[in-house]
Amino acid sequence: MLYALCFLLFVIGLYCAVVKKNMVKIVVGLAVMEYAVNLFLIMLGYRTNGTAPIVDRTYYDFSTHQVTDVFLNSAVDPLPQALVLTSIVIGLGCLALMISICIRTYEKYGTFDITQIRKLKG
Amino acid sequence: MKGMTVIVKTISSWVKVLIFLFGINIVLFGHLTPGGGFAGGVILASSYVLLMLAFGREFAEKNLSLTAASRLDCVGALMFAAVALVGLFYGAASFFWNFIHQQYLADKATEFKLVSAGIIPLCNIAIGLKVGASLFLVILLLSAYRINVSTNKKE
Amino acid sequence: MSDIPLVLPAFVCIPLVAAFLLPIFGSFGRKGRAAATALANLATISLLVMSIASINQFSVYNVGKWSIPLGINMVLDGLTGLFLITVNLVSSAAMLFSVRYMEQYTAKPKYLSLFMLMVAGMNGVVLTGDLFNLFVFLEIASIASYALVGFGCEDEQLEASFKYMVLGEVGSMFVLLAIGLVYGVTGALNMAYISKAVQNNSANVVLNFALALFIAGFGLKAALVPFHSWLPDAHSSAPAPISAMLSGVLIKVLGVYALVRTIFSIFGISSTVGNLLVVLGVVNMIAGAFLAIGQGDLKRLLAYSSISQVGYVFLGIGLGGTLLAAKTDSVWASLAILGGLFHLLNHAVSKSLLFLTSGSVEMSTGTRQLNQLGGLAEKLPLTRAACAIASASIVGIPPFGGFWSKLILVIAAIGAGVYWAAALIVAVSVCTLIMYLKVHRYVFLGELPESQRQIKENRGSMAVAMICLACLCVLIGLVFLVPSLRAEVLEPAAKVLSDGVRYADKIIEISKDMLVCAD
Amino acid sequence: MAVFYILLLFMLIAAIIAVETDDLLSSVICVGAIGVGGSIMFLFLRAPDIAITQIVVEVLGLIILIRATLARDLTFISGDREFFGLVVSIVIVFVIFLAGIKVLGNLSAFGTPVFSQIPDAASRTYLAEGLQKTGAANIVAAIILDYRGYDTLGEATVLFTSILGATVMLRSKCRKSLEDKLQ
Repeated sequence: MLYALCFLLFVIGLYCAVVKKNMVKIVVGLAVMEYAVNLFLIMLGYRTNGTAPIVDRTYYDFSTHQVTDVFLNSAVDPLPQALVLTSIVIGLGCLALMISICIRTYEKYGTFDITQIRKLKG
Repeated sequence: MKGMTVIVKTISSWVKVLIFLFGINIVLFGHLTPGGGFAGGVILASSYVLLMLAFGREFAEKNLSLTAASRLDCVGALMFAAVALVGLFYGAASFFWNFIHQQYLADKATEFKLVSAGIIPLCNIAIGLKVGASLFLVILLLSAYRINVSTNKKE
Repeated sequence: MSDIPLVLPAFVCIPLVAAFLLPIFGSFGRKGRAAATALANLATISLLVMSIASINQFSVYNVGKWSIPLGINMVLDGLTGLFLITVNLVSSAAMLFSVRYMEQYTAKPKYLSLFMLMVAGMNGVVLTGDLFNLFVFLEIASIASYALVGFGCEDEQLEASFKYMVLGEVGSMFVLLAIGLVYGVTGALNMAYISKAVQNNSANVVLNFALALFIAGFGLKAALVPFHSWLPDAHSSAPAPISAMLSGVLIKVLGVYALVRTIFSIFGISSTVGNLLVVLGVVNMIAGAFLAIGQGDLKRLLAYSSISQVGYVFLGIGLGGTLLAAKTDSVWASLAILGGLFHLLNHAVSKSLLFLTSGSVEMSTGTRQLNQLGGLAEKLPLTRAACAIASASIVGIPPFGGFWSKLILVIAAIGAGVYWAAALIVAVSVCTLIMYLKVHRYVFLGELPESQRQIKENRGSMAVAMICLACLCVLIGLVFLVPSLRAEVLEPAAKVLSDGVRYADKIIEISKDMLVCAD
Repeated sequence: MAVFYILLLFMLIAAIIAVETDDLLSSVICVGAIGVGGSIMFLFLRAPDIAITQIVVEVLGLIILIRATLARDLTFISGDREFFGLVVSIVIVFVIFLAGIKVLGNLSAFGTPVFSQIPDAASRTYLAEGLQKTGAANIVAAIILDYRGYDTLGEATVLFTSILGATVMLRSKCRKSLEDKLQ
């Protein structure tokens, strides 16, 4: 059910990106899609009543140099978190580039409405 | 429009230092606590953004000019690539090999110390530098960009 | 075997380091800019040399000495070798061309840096053996290309760039969601391990949905027909060397390679997917050809022609895949795949040459509208010769490369008993012939407009780049005709695809061996 | 469990407002709300690294987005695309939604990650050996900078690329004028 709600968020973003005709709205739609995918990835790794994948002194056995079983059986999946960290930064980069293209286009055409930005024909 | 009121300027000149130190802290302890190069770098950039908002763009540019920020961006990226490449050439090992940890620290009990994770803190510093410089650069650019629609539309 | 693995990270590192250095060089005045240009050319040429050296090699490289599934691995196999040589060939020619062509724009070091980043992204995509890593490098190459399409900051370029970026990002989000779904089912990100896990639960609907998302996402990047609307805008608006890169290699690496690798090596080809590829290929071929004939803009015509030619590649690979899935005629299957891949190589060379000639025409005359051009045959003899060779190759006139690849496709189609496909290939070739005759008729023959009496041929680096690619167009037929070259370049690539999911066994076995050696 | 539903509903409502409002500034601020909601959600999902990164990236992203809407004579918008295209797009989006909902039920249930069911999953090894093999107590840092450091190089490069792209896009003069060329 939570996955479905998360997917609904993705679909709202997709809807916004394909249907709206304002450039900033399209960017907003892509940003929403990005959030939804990130959230989905993190949710995949969640364990009920889990702990963060950061080794604490209480989870570490200094005599054997091993992490304790408690940690192993309660930590959430660290791999999706690493992936999301990457994808958040990619999203920020895309946002910056897209906004600069928008601003530049606004300067040229005087509008954000993509139906009026039609110098190229289909 | 040369920045905001005196109150804002005074407070932000103090807060700026705190934010900057906090960013450095996040970057340096990224391998032990939550955070890391990216989060820390963004915080470093936001301390400059605060400066820019409170004192005006010219003042911020005096501290870190566009060219300098752009070069810092490249240097940070190069540093990161260099750390990766040193692993490649260090004893004919492998690209991105954590050579410091594997060679020197693996047998010593350095858990939870600052100098513990080999190249990871170095990478964090490089990324922090790179991210901070580049995000400051893009915000500076976006604020510096003046849109002159009117001249363009009346053709 | 011993020195080749060291080369693998260099394919990504050299362009990356060059890209990080170039803006620094560029901020040091005129001499710095000259040094930057030299550095960029040096980088692309050394990459070309390395890619030639690495052909028909097989090696696996574990980044950071972590064996897979822990770390990321780079895989060099036949398919990768073919794509590496295609990418680096076209990129070194386009880089040479841009030395002079990009003089008309400001901020050249930044252009060079973005160009190197695009090359690094594409090399990373073809080399990686990890699905998420593929996504990251796909983003590098795409973002660099979004910025490069809008490099001139003119109205059309910005509009095309925005359109391209929105559709490209939607595609990327699909790919990322699909990677998440695959991870959610298999718990792995390495292609070999995913492939293993997929074999074990092949009936899982989540995986089928992920495959559909992959096809949609990579299809957006490859401009398959329902998603093609960005391509003509982006490819015609970009600066000419960038159009050459986009049409020549970017859609092939980000679209064709990623899709083919996902379908064949990870999910395993099934007859449904094979038929889907054939249908997409056929629709692309026909729609691209008919849309191209009606165009009045030189570069737009070339862009639509790219859609049509990518259709050939998909037709060949899809036909081979269908046959493989039916497990009947593996000879015809591998021949069809070989034809598709060879056509990809041919199209990369000749289409990038055509875009370079269009850049030369545009730079000399200042326009690319067909009805404003004419009679350039005597003014631009070199451009005209290059254009004629490239068009002949794309259309499929005997001595040139394109003829051989189309011939293989036709033979494979007839051998497999799919006669309509053979007929279609010939018919679309006739359409292609018509559109390139139109180009020649309007651009090079006829009356020279009064305003263009003064124009001169572009010399220097632009001419050298065009001559090199034109020679290649002529000689590339040899890759097929000389058996030893064919066995070096094309057959290993086709074999990777016909091996399909056995890729996974091979990779896992090799990394186990490496683990033993390391211990 | 309930907290996840509340946060997701909050994000969904913010997303709907962001998509449907006519005022660009409110739309952008709603994106900020989604980001903050997501950040809190990451915190509850035991991903503090992501939460920190998300919130700081959110702040900067919001500044960038607001920059695009400020000082405009035309921040109000109206209408969607033409009717036929609208219907087709909505149908496609709806089909994707239905397919996704049907498919997502087959994933393993929320709260039981896939790596806990697969014996040789990489994530187990990361958790068990990460600290010993890399020396980083933060396993996420160990993954992004050591095990999968190559990804992070790519990620830093993506940021480099897009910032370079933004500087290229925002440069004041793009084509050299005739005098520049003659020099």
